[in-house]
Order: sequence, then C-alpha cells, then structure tokens
Amino acid sequence: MKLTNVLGLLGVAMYLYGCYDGLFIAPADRFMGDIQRIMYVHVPSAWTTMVCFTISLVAALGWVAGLVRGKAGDGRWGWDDWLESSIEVGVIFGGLLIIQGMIWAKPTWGVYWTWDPRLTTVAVMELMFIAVLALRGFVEEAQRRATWSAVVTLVAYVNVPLVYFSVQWWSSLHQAQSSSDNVDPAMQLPLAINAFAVMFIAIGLMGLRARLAGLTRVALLADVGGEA
Amino acid sequence: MPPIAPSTTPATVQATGLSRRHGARWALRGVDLALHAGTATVLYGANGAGKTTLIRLLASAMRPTAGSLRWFGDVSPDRVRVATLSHHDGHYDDLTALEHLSLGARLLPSPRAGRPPRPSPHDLLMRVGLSARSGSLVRTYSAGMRKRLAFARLLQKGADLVLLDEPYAALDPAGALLVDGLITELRGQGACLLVSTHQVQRTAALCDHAVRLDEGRVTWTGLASDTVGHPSVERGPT
Amino acid sequence: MESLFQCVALAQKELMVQWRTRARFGSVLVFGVTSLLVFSFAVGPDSSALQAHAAGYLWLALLLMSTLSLQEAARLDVQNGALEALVLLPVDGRALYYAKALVNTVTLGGLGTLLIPVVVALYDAPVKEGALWLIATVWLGSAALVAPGTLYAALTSRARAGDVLLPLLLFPLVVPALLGSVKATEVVMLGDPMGRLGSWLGLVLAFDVLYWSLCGLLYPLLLED
Amino acid sequence: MQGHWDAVMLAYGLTTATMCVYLGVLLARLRAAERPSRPGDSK
Repeated sequence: MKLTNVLGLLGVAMYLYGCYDGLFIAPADRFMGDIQRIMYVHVPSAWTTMVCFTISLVAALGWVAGLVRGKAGDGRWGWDDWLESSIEVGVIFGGLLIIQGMIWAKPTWGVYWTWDPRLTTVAVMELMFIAVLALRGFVEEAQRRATWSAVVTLVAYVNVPLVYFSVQWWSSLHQAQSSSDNVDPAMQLPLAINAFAVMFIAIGLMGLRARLAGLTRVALLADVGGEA
Repeated sequence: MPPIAPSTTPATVQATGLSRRHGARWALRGVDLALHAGTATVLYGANGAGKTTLIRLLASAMRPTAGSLRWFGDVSPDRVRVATLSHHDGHYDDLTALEHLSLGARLLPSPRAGRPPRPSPHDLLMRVGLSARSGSLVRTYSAGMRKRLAFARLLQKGADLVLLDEPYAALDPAGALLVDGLITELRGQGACLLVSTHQVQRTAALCDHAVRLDEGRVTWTGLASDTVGHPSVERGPT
Repeated sequence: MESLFQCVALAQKELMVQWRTRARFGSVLVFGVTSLLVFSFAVGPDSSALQAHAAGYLWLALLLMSTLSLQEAARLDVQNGALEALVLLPVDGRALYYAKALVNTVTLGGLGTLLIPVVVALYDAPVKEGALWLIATVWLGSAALVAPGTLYAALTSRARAGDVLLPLLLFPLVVPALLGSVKATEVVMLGDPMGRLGSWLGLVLAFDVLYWSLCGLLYPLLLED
Repeated sequence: MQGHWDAVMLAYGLTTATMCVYLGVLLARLRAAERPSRPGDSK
C-alpha cells in the first residue's frame, strides 16, 4: 500500500471522529450558536487548499529546474503528474471552501459573500488554477503542456500574497471584518483533528490522481508501443 | 553505424539513437547520423517520413525525446553556427526585405576570428535577386520572392551547418538555379549541408552522400551518386 | 551587454511592425470606446452614479482592450514562424520578452491615454488631482497588465482556443493591479483628501516590479519545444 | 441565533459527499486506465 493511500485512510478515520466531535461534543459558539460548527470543515478545507497549491508550486519548480538543466521530458514525468493532481485536488477543496463560506455567511451576516480577504483571495486563486487546468486541456503535446502549466503555476502562485494584501486593504475601507478566531480549548481538539484529517485525505486523493495522470499518459503512448 | 566520411575533426553534427515523439506518434526513431564539414548530404523520403522533424532537431528548434545530439563536438547547440531554411519563412509581413537584413546585421554577433566579414544587406539582396523590390513590404512578395529573402537571411549568418528543408519548393527555374549555385558555393566554402528534398536526382548531383528516411527510421545511406540508379529512387519514395 | 543591444534592435523592430499595423490597434481603441458607451447603457443615464464609478469603467475598458491588443501583438510573431526564426538566430529570450513587453506597454498606454478624454466627456468625470496623475496611473496600470499579459499571449497564441484562454489566465492574476489602479484613478478623479494616492500607486508599482522581473525569467522557457 | 442545524449539516454533507464522489470517480478511472494494458493481473 502506497504511503499516500495509508495517509488517506488514516485521514478518513480521523475525519469521522473529528466531525462527530465537532457536531456533538464541542460546545456551541456563545455568539453565533451552532452555525459556527461549520468551522470544523471550513478551516481544514482552507489549510488543505493552501497545501495543495503549495505542492503545485513545488511540482512546477521541479519540472522547471529539470528544463533549465537541459533535460527532456522522459523519466521526469512525476513532477508533471503531481502538478496536475495537486491543482485538481486544490481546486476541488478551494471550491468547497468558498461554498462552505457562503453557507456560513448567509445566516450569520445576511449575505452570501462578505469580501472577507481570506475567502476572496481563495476565490481569485481558485480562478487562476482553474485557468491552468483549462490551459492543460487545450495543449496536446505532453512536453509543451508540462512546461506551460508549470510556468503559469509559478506566475499564479507568486501572486497570492499580493492578492491577499490588496483585497484586505481594499475591503477594509468598507467595513471592519470580524472573524471568530478566539477558539475555546474544547473546540481546538476537533479543529486540529479535522485539519490533519482533511489534509491526509487530500494527500491520498492526490496520490491516486497522480497515478491516474501517469497511466493516462502511458496509455496515450502505449497504443503505438512507445515507452514512458 | 560508421561515420560516412572518415575525418579528424569532430563531426559538424552527430546524432545517436535520435528519437522524437509527437503525442502518440513516433515521428523519428533511433536515427544515427554524422555529418562532416565540407560535405553535402541529400535527405529524401515520403511525406511524413520524419524529414522535417530531423531537420528541426538538428536545428535545435526541437528537443529530442530520446537519444543524443552533438554540434561541433558539443552537447549544447551553438546556434550562431547553424542556419536553417524551414517551411515557415520566418518573415514579418510588415517589414521590407532590407529591414529584415538590417535587423539581422544588428542582431548577429561580429563574425568569429579568421572568418570573412558578413556580406552587407545590399550585396545579399543582389545575390538573391531582390534588389528591385528591397523596399517593399514582404506582405507584397510572391512565394518565390519570400524564399529568396529566406536565402538572403540564411547567407547572412555564414553558418558552418546549413539545413535546407525543401529549398526548391515554390521556386521558378531561375530560382532553382540559384539554389544549385548556393549549395555548391556553401559546400565549397567548407560548410556542412543537409538538404531535404523531393528533387532527389537534381540534388544528388550536387551532394556527396544520401540518406533515406521511412516512417521515422533511416532505411538507407550511401554515396549520392549511387542514388541515380538506386531502385528506391527510380520508383520514387514509397 | 550583448542582449541589451539585441533588445533595443528588437524593440525598434516591434515598434515599426506595430506602427505599420496600427489600423488593427486603432480598432482596439474603437472597441474600448464602444464598451465605455455600453457600460453607461447598462448602468443607466443617472450621471451621478456614472461619475462616481468612472474610474472603474475606464479600467474595465482598458482591461478588455489589453486582451485584444496583446493577442494582436502576439499573432504578429506567430505568423510565418517569425519568432522561431529569431530564437534560432539566436536571440536572447529575455531580450525578446522585454522588447515585446515594452512596445506592448507603449501601445496599451497610448490607447488608454486616448480613452481618458472619452471617459471625462462621457461620464463628466472630474480630474481633481490633475491630468498628469491620471495619465501616470493609466501608464503604470497598463504596464502591470502587459507584464504577465505578454507572457501569457505568447502561450495562448500557440494554443487551440487561445482567444478564450488569455482573459481566463490574465484577469484573475491582475486583480491586485486592477484594485490599485481603480482606487488610484478614483482618488485622482474625485480628490485625495487623505493622501492615499501614493499608497495605491505603490501597490500597482509592486505588482509591476514583481512581474516585469519574474516574466522576463520565465519567458525563455516558453521558446523551447 | 440558535439552530441553523440545516446549514451546518449542509456544509458537512457537501464536504463529505464531494470527497466521496471524487474518490469514486478516481477509483473508477484508475481501474479503467489499468485494464487494457494488464488485463490479467488484477490489483
């Protein structure tokens, strides 16, 4: 069993307990009430999204480093597989994050979208990485597709801190943004458990998706008897 | 495969097990080839045999998927010493012939020690017969005139390895004579030429060696003079 | 030093080529003016609303124009394999990028500057802090759109459905520059009591510095095949 | 502002369902991708 699969299964087990704890054992928030329990899936999704896109950065750097040293594609496709898988899983958890944010915001602040700097940054990041997936869909040649998506990933990732800063500055002009970060100790346990749980699950999913990316490339080449 | 012509200096370009894949298809597989200075080689084969892929790999316009390439004994291509005439003529429609050559003159480094100075744009235009139209935009040129300008830009480099991909295409008889003269002149100056063409007879008469490609593999190599009577040439590439 | 001379020669070439195809870039300007008009129809004749958001409309029009002008400029290189001929000459990839990006900035900055009188007239937008600041903001913001835009246009001009891909890639990326430019323009137009102009322009400048350097490093990687 | 259990369950349910569906899709595509090249040996 591959390490990523083991982590994935461990993550599932932790997730089950974490959700149970978050829903039924942890105390409700004094001000917001039970709606605040969404935190136990919302914050973990946020961290997981960031971890996924950081893995994409590492995969992109790995591929580009090989290019700069003059190596052709073969034998190094692992970087490209993990780039594709980390972006796809990152986009999925980013999407979940945004939807959870809206489900939480509507009853609490009366609007689906509050221009909270963190959520808005994730939304912009989400669009940037969806664009990378779109680009990969429009380029057939494996070598060119790997290089172009690595370059775009680098350009996009470097932008994230700047997006966060500019949105925070831009939105703080309108209304101060309150966030429930003062976490009661009894809440920290399920939060920590779920944070690692969702991350391990994401790693497991990325492992599978990377293998799939590798197989589809080999399958694409196999029908002509080409080796990877 | 033994190098075609024994020679002390390293081959101008040496390919070993050279392969290139486009997505699912192997355009070139396991090509071993050594070309030497002062020689001209005609490359022939059916459409899709991999001629253009081989030319683009030797021109370092493309990276090989497998195998290795050495230019002038070195792994990294010294592109100043390599000149290519490809299907795309590489011109800007909105510049004139003269402007292309003046730009080339400014972009190219001064010639290496012991090499003759670069011919001036006017001499080049004279050489390819474009002096009359040197001031009009390339957009207004015929296909033949565009090819002549491509020759002028190629000559401007004074390269040691010259790769010609179907030089005779879209040329009138006068233009074809120009190509013949060009091949003979460059070979005489000690350059190494690889000419990919379907006019095998005409080109073979000017070259030393011949290489035949079929479905990405080298299926025959030998002296250019042998191609005259060679069955595969008489029947024409399959 | 060598690639600096090459950059200058290439920039002159690019300027000449884009000047000679100015009819296409002229139509991009007409498109900008059309979109300004359409915005007012979309929002309605209430001039106070139009005036308040004039800065936003200007930058929306500029953003849409940038896509078209960047694609047009990239197509000039892809035609006849002109870019590849230069790469094989050889020409330093960075020199190619900076020559192209500089001329693209001149084109977009020029088009943007020509939009200003249209915005002032159409939306009756005041220019409290002076026209010079407005022009400076337009040029700084145009440079911010062009830096990554030139890199992306080199990609999308060689991909299928490239016309869809360029805005898809570019728009989310330029959010910080857009926010900074719109706020800076708004402050120049409606007055800057709290002296915020400097900091908004600083944000756009930071974006410029980041991407004018990073894209110059990454551009040569796209030339390999 | 007590209650809102419906919103909480929606958030948890959506998160869990998405992960399950994605896992299912991945496993199905992996099985399909592996079958032609090695029909005999099953993982």
